[in-house]
Amino acid sequence: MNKIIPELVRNSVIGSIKEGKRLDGRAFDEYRPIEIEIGDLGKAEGSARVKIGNTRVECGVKIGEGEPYPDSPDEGILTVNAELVPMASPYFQPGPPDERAIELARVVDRGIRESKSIELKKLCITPEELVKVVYIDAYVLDYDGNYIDAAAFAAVNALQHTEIPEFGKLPVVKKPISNTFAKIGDAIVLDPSLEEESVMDARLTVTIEDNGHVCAMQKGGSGYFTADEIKNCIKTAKRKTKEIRKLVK
Amino acid sequence: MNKIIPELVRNSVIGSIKEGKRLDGRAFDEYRPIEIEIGDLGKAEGSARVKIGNTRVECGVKIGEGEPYPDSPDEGILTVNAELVPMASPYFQPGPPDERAIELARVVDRGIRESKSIELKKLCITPEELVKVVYIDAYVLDYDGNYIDAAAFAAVNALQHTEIPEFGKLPVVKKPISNTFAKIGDAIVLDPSLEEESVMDARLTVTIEDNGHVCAMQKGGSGYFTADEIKNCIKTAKRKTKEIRKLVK
Amino acid sequence: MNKIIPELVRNSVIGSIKEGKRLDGRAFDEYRPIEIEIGDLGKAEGSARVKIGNTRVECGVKIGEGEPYPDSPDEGILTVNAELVPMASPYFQPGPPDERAIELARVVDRGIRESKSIELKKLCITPEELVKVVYIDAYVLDYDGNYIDAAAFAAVNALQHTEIPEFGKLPVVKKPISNTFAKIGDAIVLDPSLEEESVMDARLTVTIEDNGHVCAMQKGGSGYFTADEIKNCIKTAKRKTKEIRKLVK
Amino acid sequence: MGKSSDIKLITDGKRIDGRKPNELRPVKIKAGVLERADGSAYVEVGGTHAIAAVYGPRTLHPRHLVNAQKAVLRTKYDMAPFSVDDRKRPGPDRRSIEISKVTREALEPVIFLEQYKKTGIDVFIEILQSDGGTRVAGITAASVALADAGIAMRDLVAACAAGKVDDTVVLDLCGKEDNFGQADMPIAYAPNEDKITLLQMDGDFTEEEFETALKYALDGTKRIYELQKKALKERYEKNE
Amino acid sequence: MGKSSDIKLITDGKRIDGRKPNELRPVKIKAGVLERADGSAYVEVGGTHAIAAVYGPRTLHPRHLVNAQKAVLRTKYDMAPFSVDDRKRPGPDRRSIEISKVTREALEPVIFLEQYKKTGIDVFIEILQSDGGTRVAGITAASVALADAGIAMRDLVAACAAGKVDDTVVLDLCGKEDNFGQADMPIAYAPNEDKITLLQMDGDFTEEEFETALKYALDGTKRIYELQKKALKERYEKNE
Amino acid sequence: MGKSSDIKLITDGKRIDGRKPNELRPVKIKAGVLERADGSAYVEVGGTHAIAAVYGPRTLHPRHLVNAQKAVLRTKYDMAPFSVDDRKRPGPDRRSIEISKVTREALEPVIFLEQYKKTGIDVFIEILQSDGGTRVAGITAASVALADAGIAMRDLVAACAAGKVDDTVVLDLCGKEDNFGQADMPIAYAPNEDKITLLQMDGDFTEEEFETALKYALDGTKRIYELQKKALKERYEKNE
Repeated sequence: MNKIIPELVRNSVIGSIKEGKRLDGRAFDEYRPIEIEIGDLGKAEGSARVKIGNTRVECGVKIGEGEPYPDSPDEGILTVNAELVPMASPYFQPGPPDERAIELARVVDRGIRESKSIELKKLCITPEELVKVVYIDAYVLDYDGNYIDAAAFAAVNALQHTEIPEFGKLPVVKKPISNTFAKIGDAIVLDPSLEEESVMDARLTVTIEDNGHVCAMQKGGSGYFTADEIKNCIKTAKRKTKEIRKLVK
Repeated sequence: MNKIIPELVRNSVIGSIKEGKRLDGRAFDEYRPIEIEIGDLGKAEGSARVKIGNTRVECGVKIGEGEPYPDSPDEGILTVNAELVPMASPYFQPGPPDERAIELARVVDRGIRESKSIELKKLCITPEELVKVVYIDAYVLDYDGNYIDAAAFAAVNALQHTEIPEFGKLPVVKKPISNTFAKIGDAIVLDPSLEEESVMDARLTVTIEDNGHVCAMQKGGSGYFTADEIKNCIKTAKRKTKEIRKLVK
Repeated sequence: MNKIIPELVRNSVIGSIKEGKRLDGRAFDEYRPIEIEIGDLGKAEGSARVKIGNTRVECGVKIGEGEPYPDSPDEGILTVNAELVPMASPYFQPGPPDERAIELARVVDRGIRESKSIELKKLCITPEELVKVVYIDAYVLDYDGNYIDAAAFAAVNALQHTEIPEFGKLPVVKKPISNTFAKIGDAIVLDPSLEEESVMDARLTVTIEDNGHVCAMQKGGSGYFTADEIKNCIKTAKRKTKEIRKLVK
Repeated sequence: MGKSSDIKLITDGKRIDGRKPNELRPVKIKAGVLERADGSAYVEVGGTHAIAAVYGPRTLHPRHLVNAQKAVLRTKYDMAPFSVDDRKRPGPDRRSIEISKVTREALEPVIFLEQYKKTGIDVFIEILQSDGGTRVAGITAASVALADAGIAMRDLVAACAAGKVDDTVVLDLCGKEDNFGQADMPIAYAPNEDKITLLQMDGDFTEEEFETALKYALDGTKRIYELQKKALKERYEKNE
Repeated sequence: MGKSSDIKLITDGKRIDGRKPNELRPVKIKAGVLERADGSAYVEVGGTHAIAAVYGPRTLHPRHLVNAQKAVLRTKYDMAPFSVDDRKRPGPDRRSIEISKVTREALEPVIFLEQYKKTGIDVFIEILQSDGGTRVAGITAASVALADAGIAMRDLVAACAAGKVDDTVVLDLCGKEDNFGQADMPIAYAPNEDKITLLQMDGDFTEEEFETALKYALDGTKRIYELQKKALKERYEKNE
Repeated sequence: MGKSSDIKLITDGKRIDGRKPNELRPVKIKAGVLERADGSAYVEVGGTHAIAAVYGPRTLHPRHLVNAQKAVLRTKYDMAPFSVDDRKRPGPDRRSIEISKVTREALEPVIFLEQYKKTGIDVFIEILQSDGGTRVAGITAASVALADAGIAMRDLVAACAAGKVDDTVVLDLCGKEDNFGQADMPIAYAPNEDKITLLQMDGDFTEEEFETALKYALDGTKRIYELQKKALKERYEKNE
């Protein structure tokens, strides 16, 4: 009944990685299968479901209106929220977003915001008074490792298909792709599974823009990276991103 | 010191009901004595105290002003809140309203709202801009069973006597009466006492309008009802409501 | 590691007081050394650091704008907040202000407000619409007894040096001085140390205006005072206040 | 109920989406849709999409909630922010707290809680899209998810609503009918046990209208019940 | 204190409600007004209506609060939303948290807490109508409720305020005097023990004004004390 | 990052505060600045002022957090309301919750947590004034405070940021550079252990720019590391 990772599995993961193999047979820089389903525009102005392996995220985009921030009076507002809903994992609890969910939201936010993915100036209705507000909500419904990339990718896909009533398509010009690595011992693997996350020392997310530039990074976990490890992750991310970006629907 | 219902009392209640009798001698469709005291309009624009047996509810009506809801721009706003204050029972805890208090507020709200008891259109000052807001707060101060009917009846009485300064009488045109039944074994009793509630399988509240129509219902508790039981409750409620409505001050 | 007051120290404090002496050698009506440092007006419009013995409070004044209260449409708004930050003591917990922090804020607030220290009418920009808001935030960073006087004194000092951009000096005309006494057995001592607070029966704060009038008082703690004790505290406070007020920078 | 409006909800005996009064919207039910949960189900009723997951029986925290006589059932109903017209702020509001309560009370009568003493059973319901009848879709999904989790049950609970629009009693109100109609009555029913485990109602019913609505609703739940059983059968066949 | 205003609060030596400076408003005290609580009392001081209830000594949750040497007293002061001019949002605000604290500290000195080791005693105060002096009315009620609950006490605590309006020291300020006056000083006092257990003050007092106000307040509490004892006597007689 | 603006941040190779690209602002570090805490430190980096305090190893509450294998490190980063241009509401917001998390993860790799089984170590960081780089100043201070508290550590962690303004890679962004620049990358580094324990980045970096920025940042942390050691040395000398 209980799916908490047993010690045995943890040891297998580590042993396998030491021998240069992942338990599920993937190469160190290989993603699990990725499925994308674009929402049929029910109540959300845009939505997408992304599965990476068994990890599943539903992302909905809602458009509202509001007053712009004083320091960007002619720009629309972007708001990203993420929920690790308790149905997704026995490790998630009901209640307001905890530090993990907040970190997730902020990492997804930075990828979209820093790549200037959305042309926020086009969302200004009346400067200093009224602008469009883009709410991105990522719901992690099933958690089997690497919710960051699943949520970020769901957001990118949902934004591509967001239609604002009496306004038109949301002006989206970039597809920032987040790539999350786990460091296990001396090895670094892309797209960690739940079992791999349970034994990883540290985590690194590298978000790459369409032009190959880095637009966001985030280290997580109680371990560390060396400078060379980070440089290698960036190189791998730049390479993998090209494949992943093609999957955007 | 501790008034938690002992097992012995619970067995007596059940045994007695099986023999067709209630511990306090009431008929199955009989209310406990009902006392109503109309507030003297101190700070509240309207208020009433209702006691059903030893259960006591103070209900105050305050009138404020605010922006109307976008989907009813020419109507005043009705807001019902209920508090199961910790002085009323060792079972009530300090803190924000729990699911019981929220259910209570929402059941009272539905009776008043769905019977169109208050003519909300008359509370519009400037459409889309400013309307009167009717705040109904029901405080359960002493809990001896059936706070729903006590709170609903206190609200109906308080509304009857609500005067808005520089405006006149609150336009109240209906007196919805809530009737709460408890199912204990195969029997169904009206206005359950605390002892009866402690052994009941399920609860049904039926709110009846002045014209005898049903305007709200709510099943509660871990048990169930059959279709025939519900139909009988409605018939009883329609009958009893006529008596109770006459008590409105 | 743990600096919780041991029983031995508590007994020493009490024994010493009985013999007419304080553990640190002070007279009963003597403050510990007081240090004041005026902030260099970084982000805060005014700020001061006050140390009374080892108790340290940072107080910052921020100026904002907002709508005036309906019952004082031509006056600026004064808001005092205090935080007993967990770095200051093992007794302070993270989280929203508890009853001690709220009491502290309200006692500091009353001293400033009731002495009419700030000329709030001069902070009105447009009556009924826009006024200056004075936010005083007192952060207790190191707690070694008597945070009330330290916070109140830090606020008085910070206000003296508050400059509002494009407006000028904050109009401050009074320096209310708070004097906190601890009752230990039959003795009453001024400016209690942490050790003295740990054994005190009750606490009395007397805030004295520039003209020698009392503008605020607050009794705290599970003990009591007699009428004569309170009268004596006021006399002492009036006398000591003259010294303390001279220290204001 | 009943924002007054000029919207005509019944024309020539047909409802705004073309249905007859006693007709359900298209219903899809799928069991076992999540990997992590012990049991799960997805339910679509027209434009209303609900997903339910079950964890348990499992150790219950905090410990003071433990009941030595039976399992403690906990339910959480939640609407995704993007499931409604105007974005809903995440987190429980008064409505969802009430619905979580009545949902729990709709499921308790059919679970053999006494078989799982001292444990907790958690039911989580997420509404991904809302077009009327979300609480009943959630209960229908939760019931299948409980069965999918292997929790012993007396019967499945099927749920749907009946109501009144344009003075006509109708089954399974869609969002517009809910907003502009005259009455709404969600019902949960365990057909084999003949137990009505959820009943709420708001609006305006004569006694006769109520009885018709109750008949419609019980009839509707029976049709949903068959789809629940079919979904579980498909799930078991797939697992073999 | 002291919204500046043109309101004249004293005319020809009489206050706005006709009282002399050293006069209390009409005071009613009744013990034993609630069925469920272990002890209760109702207090009216003019337009201020307070009700207090006591539970305990009883088992204390959570357990880490338990004190092996004495009972833990907890107090909660609350104003009903309809007790004030502008509806108050339910739930504790900063003012009521402070009042709950000073109320607890006003009652602790007279309760034999050491007789009820490891237990909790809970005092709940609800202000049903507010016209000045709600905290002192609440303390007066709480003290009677504690006695009604049979809690062992050294003495009753009686509470009332003195203050200053139009440069005159007065007893027991009503709401208007509180809003437009110059000083307010709530006091709680145990007359037999000669203990001042609550003292707060805000406004402007010379040392002499303070001493007059203190005299007025102590005098007022003694009158209230007699009414407290009378209420308890009536309660016991009724119970016999 | 990158509010678009006409502000020129680099003129003739000099930054707005006159620094060269690879230059730190003036840094002051002092260990042992608080009496009550077990360890403490104060750090000034230009106009950014941070103070850190450490309590522990100590008993951990609530008990269910206790780890039998090692100490539990808890960190709380907080900005004083008066530390920023527009007053910040007290209490944690999403930003400070994230920073508290990455701060903890920046310190964990260098503490011998396994030497303090079943205990808690609490690190509190207060930002008293903010002018860019508050999280790195906080980590630098926390690391010194941990050493001051006598917590066994593999190495000190020093932290600073590098970024990009006006297409130039720069070290240690001040507030204006942070607001109007093109990239910001806070780094925490344990030089003796060669461990990068914090890395965040937002903005726009080519791979080459990233590598330059990383070099700058690691270089900056090494200079700060020397000042941390100096501060601890002064502290120990003073204590002797």
